[in-house]
Amino acid sequence: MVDIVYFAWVRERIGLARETLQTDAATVADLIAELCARDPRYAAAFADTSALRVALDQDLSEFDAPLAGVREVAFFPPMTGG
Amino acid sequence: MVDIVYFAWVRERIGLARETLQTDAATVADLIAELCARDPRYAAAFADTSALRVALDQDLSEFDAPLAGVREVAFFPPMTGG
Amino acid sequence: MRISVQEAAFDFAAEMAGFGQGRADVGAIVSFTGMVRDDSGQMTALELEHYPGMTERAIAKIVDEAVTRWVLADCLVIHRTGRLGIGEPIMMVATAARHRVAAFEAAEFLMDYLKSRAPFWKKEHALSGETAWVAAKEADEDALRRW
Amino acid sequence: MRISVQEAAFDFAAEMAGFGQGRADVGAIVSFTGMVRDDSGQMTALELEHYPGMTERAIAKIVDEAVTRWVLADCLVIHRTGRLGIGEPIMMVATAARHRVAAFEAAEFLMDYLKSRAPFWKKEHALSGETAWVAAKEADEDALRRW
Repeated sequence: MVDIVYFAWVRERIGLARETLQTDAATVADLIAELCARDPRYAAAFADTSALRVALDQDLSEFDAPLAGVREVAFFPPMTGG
Repeated sequence: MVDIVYFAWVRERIGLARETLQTDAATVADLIAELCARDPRYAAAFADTSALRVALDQDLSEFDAPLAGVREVAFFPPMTGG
Repeated sequence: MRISVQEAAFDFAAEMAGFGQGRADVGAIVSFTGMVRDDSGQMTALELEHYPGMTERAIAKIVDEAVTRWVLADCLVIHRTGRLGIGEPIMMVATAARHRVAAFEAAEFLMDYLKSRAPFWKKEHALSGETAWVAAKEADEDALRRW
Repeated sequence: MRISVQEAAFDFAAEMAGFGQGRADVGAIVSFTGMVRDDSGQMTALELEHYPGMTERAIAKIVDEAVTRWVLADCLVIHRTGRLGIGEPIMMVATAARHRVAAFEAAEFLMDYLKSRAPFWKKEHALSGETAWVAAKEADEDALRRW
Protein backbone atom coordinates (compact mmCIF):
# COMPACT_ATOMS: atom_id res chain seq x y z
CA MET A 1 0.00 0.00 0.00
CA VAL A 2 1.38 3.37 -1.00
CA ASP A 3 -0.07 6.86 -0.58
CA ILE A 4 0.20 8.97 -3.71
CA VAL A 5 -0.14 12.76 -3.49
CA TYR A 6 -0.39 15.28 -6.31
CA PHE A 7 0.26 19.01 -6.32
CA ALA A 8 -0.38 22.07 -8.49
CA TRP A 9 -1.37 21.31 -12.10
CA VAL A 10 -0.64 17.59 -11.64
CA ARG A 11 -3.33 17.53 -8.95
CA GLU A 12 -5.71 19.52 -11.16
CA ARG A 13 -5.09 17.37 -14.23
CA ILE A 14 -5.60 14.10 -12.36
CA GLY A 15 -8.48 15.53 -10.34
CA LEU A 16 -7.21 14.08 -7.08
CA ALA A 17 -5.07 15.40 -4.24
CA ARG A 18 -4.34 12.02 -2.66
CA GLU A 19 -5.07 8.34 -3.16
CA THR A 20 -3.90 5.07 -1.65
CA LEU A 21 -2.89 2.30 -3.99
CA GLN A 22 -2.17 -1.40 -3.69
CA THR A 23 0.75 -1.80 -6.07
CA ASP A 24 3.62 -4.14 -6.89
CA ALA A 25 5.45 -1.47 -8.89
CA ALA A 26 9.20 -1.80 -8.33
CA THR A 27 10.14 1.74 -9.29
CA VAL A 28 8.54 5.17 -9.65
CA ALA A 29 8.52 4.67 -13.44
CA ASP A 30 6.65 1.36 -13.00
CA LEU A 31 4.11 3.09 -10.77
CA ILE A 32 3.57 5.82 -13.39
CA ALA A 33 3.04 3.15 -16.10
CA GLU A 34 0.49 1.43 -13.86
CA LEU A 35 -1.38 4.70 -13.25
CA CYS A 36 -1.33 5.70 -16.94
CA ALA A 37 -2.87 2.36 -17.90
CA ARG A 38 -5.74 3.03 -15.51
CA ASP A 39 -7.15 6.28 -16.86
CA PRO A 40 -6.38 8.84 -19.61
CA ARG A 41 -6.19 11.63 -16.98
CA TYR A 42 -3.02 10.04 -15.61
CA ALA A 43 -1.63 9.60 -19.11
CA ALA A 44 -2.21 13.34 -19.69
CA ALA A 45 -0.56 14.33 -16.40
CA PHE A 46 2.44 12.05 -16.89
CA ALA A 47 2.87 12.62 -20.64
CA ASP A 48 6.17 14.47 -20.13
CA THR A 49 7.95 13.37 -16.99
CA SER A 50 10.81 15.81 -17.68
CA ALA A 51 8.28 18.49 -16.64
CA LEU A 52 7.63 16.63 -13.37
CA ARG A 53 9.34 16.03 -10.07
CA VAL A 54 8.88 13.14 -7.66
CA ALA A 55 9.40 12.92 -3.91
CA LEU A 56 9.58 9.68 -1.93
CA ASP A 57 8.58 10.00 1.71
CA GLN A 58 9.00 13.77 1.33
CA ASP A 59 12.51 13.72 -0.14
CA LEU A 60 13.15 14.66 -3.78
CA SER A 61 13.99 11.55 -5.77
CA GLU A 62 14.35 10.15 -9.29
CA PHE A 63 11.95 8.32 -11.60
CA ASP A 64 14.11 5.19 -11.61
CA ALA A 65 14.21 5.03 -7.79
CA PRO A 66 12.93 1.79 -6.17
CA LEU A 67 9.65 1.93 -4.23
CA ALA A 68 10.50 -0.76 -1.67
CA GLY A 69 9.58 0.52 1.79
CA VAL A 70 8.22 3.83 0.50
CA ARG A 71 4.96 4.96 2.14
CA GLU A 72 4.30 8.23 0.30
CA VAL A 73 4.99 9.13 -3.33
CA ALA A 74 4.43 12.74 -4.45
CA PHE A 75 4.21 14.05 -8.01
CA PHE A 76 4.38 17.73 -8.82
CA PRO A 77 5.73 20.27 -11.32
CA PRO A 78 9.09 22.04 -10.79
CA MET A 79 8.82 24.17 -7.66
CA THR A 80 8.29 27.91 -7.73
CA GLY A 81 8.83 29.14 -4.20
CA GLY A 82 10.57 32.23 -2.88
CA MET B 1 46.13 79.31 -2.53
CA VAL B 2 45.03 75.79 -1.86
CA ASP B 3 43.28 74.26 1.16
CA ILE B 4 44.83 71.03 2.34
CA VAL B 5 42.86 68.65 4.57
CA TYR B 6 44.08 65.54 6.36
CA PHE B 7 42.11 62.59 7.75
CA ALA B 8 42.61 59.63 10.08
CA TRP B 9 46.24 58.77 10.85
CA VAL B 10 47.52 61.25 8.25
CA ARG B 11 45.85 64.01 10.26
CA GLU B 12 47.23 62.62 13.51
CA ARG B 13 50.76 62.22 12.16
CA ILE B 14 50.87 65.73 10.71
CA GLY B 15 49.06 67.19 13.72
CA LEU B 16 46.75 69.29 11.58
CA ALA B 17 43.23 68.80 10.19
CA ARG B 18 43.40 71.66 7.66
CA GLU B 19 45.78 74.32 6.41
CA THR B 20 45.86 76.82 3.57
CA LEU B 21 49.03 77.03 1.48
CA GLN B 22 50.41 79.41 -1.10
CA THR B 23 52.01 77.05 -3.57
CA ASP B 24 53.27 76.84 -7.15
CA ALA B 25 53.26 73.03 -7.11
CA ALA B 26 52.17 71.75 -10.52
CA THR B 27 51.05 68.30 -9.36
CA VAL B 28 50.02 66.51 -6.19
CA ALA B 29 53.46 64.87 -6.07
CA ASP B 30 55.11 68.32 -6.25
CA LEU B 31 52.90 69.52 -3.39
CA ILE B 32 53.89 66.51 -1.30
CA ALA B 33 57.60 67.20 -1.98
CA GLU B 34 57.09 70.82 -0.93
CA LEU B 35 55.35 69.76 2.32
CA CYS B 36 57.96 67.11 3.13
CA ALA B 37 60.75 69.69 2.77
CA ARG B 38 58.98 71.87 5.34
CA ASP B 39 58.80 69.58 8.35
CA PRO B 40 59.73 65.99 9.28
CA ARG B 41 56.12 65.30 10.34
CA TYR B 42 55.06 65.60 6.69
CA ALA B 43 57.98 63.42 5.61
CA ALA B 44 56.76 60.79 8.10
CA ALA B 45 53.14 61.00 6.92
CA PHE B 46 54.07 60.89 3.22
CA ALA B 47 56.87 58.32 3.51
CA ASP B 48 54.84 55.69 1.63
CA THR B 49 52.33 57.24 -0.75
CA SER B 50 51.14 53.76 -1.82
CA ALA B 51 49.48 53.67 1.62
CA LEU B 52 47.74 57.00 0.92
CA ARG B 53 44.89 58.31 -1.16
CA VAL B 54 44.36 61.83 -2.50
CA ALA B 55 41.16 63.69 -3.39
CA LEU B 56 41.07 66.91 -5.43
CA ASP B 57 38.02 69.05 -4.75
CA GLN B 58 36.41 66.01 -3.11
CA ASP B 59 36.96 63.58 -5.97
CA LEU B 60 39.45 60.71 -5.69
CA SER B 61 42.47 61.45 -7.85
CA GLU B 62 46.06 60.39 -8.55
CA PHE B 63 49.41 61.63 -7.27
CA ASP B 64 50.51 62.77 -10.72
CA ALA B 65 47.33 64.83 -11.24
CA PRO B 66 47.81 68.56 -11.99
CA LEU B 67 46.78 71.08 -9.31
CA ALA B 68 45.75 73.88 -11.68
CA GLY B 69 42.38 75.26 -10.55
CA VAL B 70 42.13 72.92 -7.56
CA ARG B 71 40.88 74.56 -4.36
CA GLU B 72 40.96 71.64 -1.92
CA VAL B 73 43.46 68.78 -1.69
CA ALA B 74 42.75 65.95 0.78
CA PHE B 75 45.18 63.28 1.97
CA PHE B 76 44.01 60.18 3.82
CA PRO B 77 44.61 56.44 4.22
CA PRO B 78 42.60 53.85 2.27
CA MET B 79 38.98 54.13 3.30
CA THR B 80 37.32 51.73 5.73
CA GLY B 81 33.60 52.45 5.57
CA GLY B 82 30.63 50.15 5.56
CA MET C 1 17.69 29.44 13.48
CA ARG C 2 13.95 29.69 12.93
CA ILE C 3 11.78 28.34 10.12
CA SER C 4 8.12 29.11 9.75
CA VAL C 5 5.63 28.10 7.06
CA GLN C 6 2.43 30.02 7.67
CA GLU C 7 -0.71 31.46 6.08
CA ALA C 8 -0.64 34.56 8.26
CA ALA C 9 1.22 37.71 7.31
CA PHE C 10 4.53 38.20 9.13
CA ASP C 11 5.75 41.39 10.78
CA PHE C 12 9.11 42.15 9.14
CA ALA C 13 10.01 44.81 11.73
CA ALA C 14 9.20 42.54 14.65
CA GLU C 15 11.12 39.65 13.09
CA MET C 16 14.20 41.80 12.53
CA ALA C 17 14.03 43.66 15.87
CA GLY C 18 15.99 41.08 17.85
CA PHE C 19 17.62 39.27 14.94
CA GLY C 20 21.42 38.99 15.40
CA GLN C 21 21.28 41.75 18.02
CA GLY C 22 23.26 42.08 21.23
CA ARG C 23 26.20 39.99 20.01
CA ALA C 24 29.77 41.22 19.69
CA ASP C 25 30.49 38.70 16.89
CA VAL C 26 27.84 39.89 14.42
CA GLY C 27 29.06 42.49 11.94
CA ALA C 28 26.59 41.92 9.12
CA ILE C 29 22.86 41.28 8.84
CA VAL C 30 21.17 40.69 5.49
CA SER C 31 17.45 40.41 4.87
CA PHE C 32 15.50 39.48 1.77
CA THR C 33 11.76 39.98 1.36
CA GLY C 34 9.85 38.58 -1.61
CA MET C 35 6.62 40.31 -2.58
CA VAL C 36 3.72 39.62 -4.94
CA ARG C 37 4.41 41.39 -8.24
CA ASP C 38 1.91 42.15 -10.96
CA ASP C 39 3.74 42.53 -14.25
CA SER C 40 0.63 42.43 -16.43
CA GLY C 41 -1.55 44.82 -14.46
CA GLN C 42 -4.21 42.10 -14.77
CA MET C 43 -3.57 40.15 -11.59
CA THR C 44 -5.78 40.10 -8.54
CA ALA C 45 -3.97 37.59 -6.32
CA LEU C 46 -1.22 35.02 -6.05
CA GLU C 47 -2.03 31.62 -4.57
CA LEU C 48 0.69 29.55 -2.96
CA GLU C 49 0.17 25.81 -2.72
CA HIS C 50 2.66 23.73 -0.78
CA TYR C 51 3.33 20.18 0.43
CA PRO C 52 2.71 20.23 4.19
CA GLY C 53 5.35 18.20 5.97
CA MET C 54 7.81 18.11 3.10
CA THR C 55 7.93 21.92 3.01
CA GLU C 56 9.34 22.21 6.54
CA ARG C 57 11.70 19.27 5.89
CA ALA C 58 13.00 20.75 2.65
CA ILE C 59 13.56 24.18 4.19
CA ALA C 60 15.32 22.64 7.20
CA LYS C 61 17.67 20.79 4.83
CA ILE C 62 18.43 24.02 2.94
CA VAL C 63 19.10 25.89 6.21
CA ASP C 64 21.31 23.02 7.46
CA GLU C 65 23.31 23.20 4.26
CA ALA C 66 23.72 27.00 4.61
CA VAL C 67 24.87 26.62 8.21
CA THR C 68 27.45 24.04 7.08
CA ARG C 69 28.82 26.29 4.35
CA TRP C 70 28.88 29.60 6.23
CA VAL C 71 29.40 30.47 9.88
CA LEU C 72 26.10 32.10 10.71
CA ALA C 73 25.24 33.60 14.09
CA ASP C 74 21.57 33.40 13.14
CA CYS C 75 19.30 32.47 10.27
CA LEU C 76 15.57 32.96 9.68
CA VAL C 77 13.19 31.70 6.97
CA ILE C 78 9.50 32.56 6.87
CA HIS C 79 7.37 31.47 3.90
CA ARG C 80 3.68 32.10 3.50
CA THR C 81 1.09 29.92 1.78
CA GLY C 82 -2.45 30.54 0.61
CA ARG C 83 -3.90 33.52 -1.22
CA LEU C 84 -1.92 36.79 -1.25
CA GLY C 85 -2.76 40.19 -2.70
CA ILE C 86 -0.51 42.28 -5.00
CA GLY C 87 2.33 43.92 -3.07
CA GLU C 88 1.96 41.57 -0.11
CA PRO C 89 5.08 39.93 1.30
CA ILE C 90 5.37 36.26 0.33
CA MET C 91 8.42 35.31 2.33
CA MET C 92 11.54 36.55 4.06
CA VAL C 93 15.01 35.33 4.80
CA ALA C 94 17.54 36.83 7.19
CA THR C 95 21.16 35.95 7.96
CA ALA C 96 23.59 37.26 10.59
CA ALA C 97 27.33 36.70 10.28
CA ARG C 98 30.70 38.13 11.20
CA HIS C 99 31.36 39.55 7.73
CA ARG C 100 29.22 40.87 4.90
CA VAL C 101 30.28 38.28 2.32
CA ALA C 102 29.03 35.35 4.43
CA ALA C 103 25.75 37.10 5.27
CA PHE C 104 25.09 37.97 1.60
CA GLU C 105 26.14 34.61 0.20
CA ALA C 106 24.12 32.61 2.72
CA ALA C 107 21.00 34.73 2.05
CA GLU C 108 21.38 34.26 -1.72
CA PHE C 109 22.00 30.55 -1.30
CA LEU C 110 18.84 30.23 0.81
CA MET C 111 16.82 32.15 -1.78
CA ASP C 112 18.17 30.17 -4.74
CA TYR C 113 17.31 26.88 -3.04
CA LEU C 114 13.93 28.02 -1.69
CA LYS C 115 13.00 29.02 -5.27
CA SER C 116 13.66 25.60 -6.80
CA ARG C 117 13.94 23.00 -4.03
CA ALA C 118 11.20 23.84 -1.53
CA PRO C 119 7.77 22.43 -2.52
CA PHE C 120 5.83 25.62 -3.23
CA TRP C 121 3.81 26.30 -6.36
CA LYS C 122 2.51 29.70 -7.40
CA LYS C 123 -0.76 30.25 -9.22
CA GLU C 124 -1.71 33.65 -10.59
CA HIS C 125 -5.33 34.76 -10.38
CA ALA C 126 -6.32 37.32 -13.03
CA LEU C 127 -9.03 39.97 -12.76
CA SER C 128 -10.81 38.05 -15.55
CA GLY C 129 -11.12 35.03 -13.26
CA GLU C 130 -8.56 33.03 -15.22
CA THR C 131 -5.79 31.27 -13.36
CA ALA C 132 -2.32 30.16 -14.45
CA TRP C 133 0.41 28.19 -12.72
CA VAL C 134 3.70 30.08 -12.70
CA ALA C 135 6.28 28.14 -14.73
CA ALA C 136 9.68 27.46 -13.17
CA LYS C 137 12.40 29.52 -14.83
CA GLU C 138 15.49 27.92 -16.29
CA ALA C 139 17.48 30.81 -14.78
CA ASP C 140 16.36 29.71 -11.31
CA GLU C 141 17.59 26.17 -11.92
CA ASP C 142 20.85 27.56 -13.36
CA ALA C 143 21.29 29.72 -10.25
CA LEU C 144 21.84 26.57 -8.16
CA ARG C 145 24.97 25.70 -10.11
CA ARG C 146 27.03 28.48 -8.61
CA TRP C 147 26.90 26.92 -5.15
CA MET D 1 16.61 57.14 -3.43
CA ARG D 2 17.74 58.49 -0.07
CA ILE D 3 21.23 59.03 1.32
CA SER D 4 21.92 60.09 4.88
CA VAL D 5 25.22 60.61 6.71
CA GLN D 6 24.43 61.14 10.36
CA GLU D 7 25.72 60.84 13.92
CA ALA D 8 22.34 59.77 15.26
CA ALA D 9 21.23 56.16 15.42
CA PHE D 10 18.75 55.14 12.71
CA ASP D 11 15.55 53.19 13.19
CA PHE D 12 15.86 50.15 10.88
CA ALA D 13 12.19 49.20 11.26
CA ALA D 14 10.99 52.72 10.49
CA GLU D 15 13.33 53.00 7.49
CA MET D 16 12.10 49.69 6.07
CA ALA D 17 8.41 50.22 6.88
CA GLY D 18 7.59 52.09 3.68
CA PHE D 19 10.59 51.05 1.60
CA GLY D 20 9.55 49.64 -1.78
CA GLN D 21 6.02 49.13 -0.48
CA GLY D 22 2.72 49.62 -2.29
CA ARG D 23 4.19 49.02 -5.74
CA ALA D 24 3.12 46.25 -8.10
CA ASP D 25 6.56 46.21 -9.77
CA VAL D 26 8.63 45.37 -6.68
CA GLY D 27 9.21 41.66 -6.13
CA ALA D 28 12.40 41.79 -4.07
CA ILE D 29 13.72 43.90 -1.21
CA VAL D 30 17.20 43.39 0.23
CA SER D 31 18.64 45.08 3.29
CA PHE D 32 22.11 45.07 4.75
CA THR D 33 23.00 46.33 8.23
CA GLY D 34 26.59 46.71 9.38
CA MET D 35 27.24 46.55 13.12
CA VAL D 36 30.17 47.22 15.43
CA ARG D 37 31.97 43.92 16.08
CA ASP D 38 34.44 43.19 18.84
CA ASP D 39 36.68 40.31 17.78
CA SER D 40 39.21 40.73 20.59
CA GLY D 41 36.82 41.18 23.50
CA GLN D 42 38.96 44.22 24.36
CA MET D 43 37.08 46.93 22.51
CA THR D 44 34.97 49.61 24.07
CA ALA D 45 33.94 51.66 21.04
CA LEU D 46 34.39 52.26 17.32
CA GLU D 47 34.96 55.82 16.11
CA LEU D 48 34.04 56.77 12.56
CA GLU D 49 35.76 59.76 11.04
CA HIS D 50 34.62 61.04 7.67
CA TYR D 51 35.19 63.83 5.13
CA PRO D 52 32.11 66.05 5.34
CA GLY D 53 31.06 67.14 1.86
CA MET D 54 33.01 64.48 0.01
CA THR D 55 31.20 61.72 1.90
CA GLU D 56 27.78 62.67 0.54
CA ARG D 57 29.26 63.24 -2.95
CA ALA D 58 31.02 59.87 -2.96
CA ILE D 59 27.92 58.00 -1.79
CA ALA D 60 25.76 59.80 -4.37
CA LYS D 61 28.18 58.70 -7.12
CA ILE D 62 28.05 55.10 -5.91
CA VAL D 63 24.23 55.16 -5.80
CA ASP D 64 24.11 56.75 -9.29
CA GLU D 65 26.31 53.96 -10.59
CA ALA D 66 24.09 51.29 -8.98
CA VAL D 67 20.97 52.87 -10.50
CA THR D 68 22.65 52.83 -13.92
CA ARG D 69 23.59 49.17 -13.66
CA TRP D 70 20.37 47.79 -12.16
CA VAL D 71 16.74 48.84 -12.48
CA LEU D 72 15.92 49.74 -8.89
CA ALA D 73 12.51 50.87 -7.70
CA ASP D 74 14.16 52.30 -4.60
CA CYS D 75 17.54 52.55 -2.90
CA LEU D 76 18.57 53.73 0.57
CA VAL D 77 21.97 54.35 2.17
CA ILE D 78 22.41 55.50 5.78
CA HIS D 79 25.89 55.75 7.28
CA ARG D 80 26.69 56.90 10.78
CA THR D 81 29.75 58.79 11.99
CA GLY D 82 31.19 59.48 15.44
CA ARG D 83 31.58 57.15 18.37
CA LEU D 84 29.61 53.87 18.40
CA GLY D 85 29.37 51.13 21.02
CA ILE D 86 29.82 47.38 20.42
CA GLY D 87 26.78 45.86 18.69
CA GLU D 88 25.48 49.24 17.51
CA PRO D 89 24.45 49.58 13.87
CA ILE D 90 27.00 51.51 11.79
CA MET D 91 25.16 51.72 8.53
CA MET D 92 22.44 50.24 6.37
CA VAL D 93 21.67 49.79 2.72
CA ALA D 94 18.38 48.75 1.15
CA THR D 95 17.40 48.00 -2.45
CA ALA D 96 14.05 47.28 -4.08
CA ALA D 97 13.81 45.69 -7.51
CA ARG D 98 11.63 43.52 -9.71
CA HIS D 99 13.75 40.40 -9.22
CA ARG D 100 15.95 39.05 -6.46
CA VAL D 101 19.18 39.00 -8.45
CA ALA D 102 19.09 42.75 -9.12
CA ALA D 103 18.20 43.57 -5.51
CA PHE D 104 21.02 41.37 -4.14
CA GLU D 105 23.63 42.48 -6.67
CA ALA D 106 22.88 46.18 -6.22
CA ALA D 107 23.06 45.87 -2.42
CA GLU D 108 26.39 44.04 -2.62
CA PHE D 109 27.73 46.56 -5.13
CA LEU D 110 26.75 49.43 -2.81
CA MET D 111 28.43 47.70 0.14
CA ASP D 112 31.63 46.90 -1.76
CA TYR D 113 31.97 50.51 -2.91
CA LEU D 114 30.97 52.06 0.43
CA LYS D 115 33.71 49.95 2.07
CA SER D 116 36.52 51.22 -0.13
CA ARG D 117 35.38 54.34 -1.97
CA ALA D 118 33.43 56.42 0.54
CA PRO D 119 35.68 58.54 2.81
CA PHE D 120 35.11 56.89 6.18
CA TRP D 121 37.86 55.76 8.53
CA LYS D 122 37.36 53.48 11.52
CA LYS D 123 39.32 53.73 14.74
CA GLU D 124 39.03 51.09 17.45
CA HIS D 125 39.05 52.19 21.08
CA ALA D 126 40.25 49.49 23.49
CA LEU D 127 39.28 49.10 27.14
CA SER D 128 42.96 49.84 27.93
CA GLY D 129 42.55 53.30 26.43
CA GLU D 130 44.66 52.45 23.39
CA THR D 131 43.35 53.28 19.93
CA ALA D 132 44.13 51.81 16.51
CA TRP D 133 43.03 52.76 13.02
CA VAL D 134 41.42 49.85 11.20
CA ALA D 135 43.56 48.91 8.18
CA ALA D 136 41.88 48.54 4.80
CA LYS D 137 41.72 44.90 3.71
CA GLU D 138 43.09 43.75 0.39
CA ALA D 139 40.00 41.54 0.05
CA ASP D 140 37.81 44.67 0.13
CA GLU D 141 39.80 46.25 -2.70
CA ASP D 142 39.67 42.95 -4.62
CA ALA D 143 35.88 42.82 -4.15
CA LEU D 144 35.53 45.86 -6.45
CA ARG D 145 36.95 43.93 -9.39
CA ARG D 146 33.91 41.74 -9.84
CA TRP D 147 31.77 44.72 -10.85
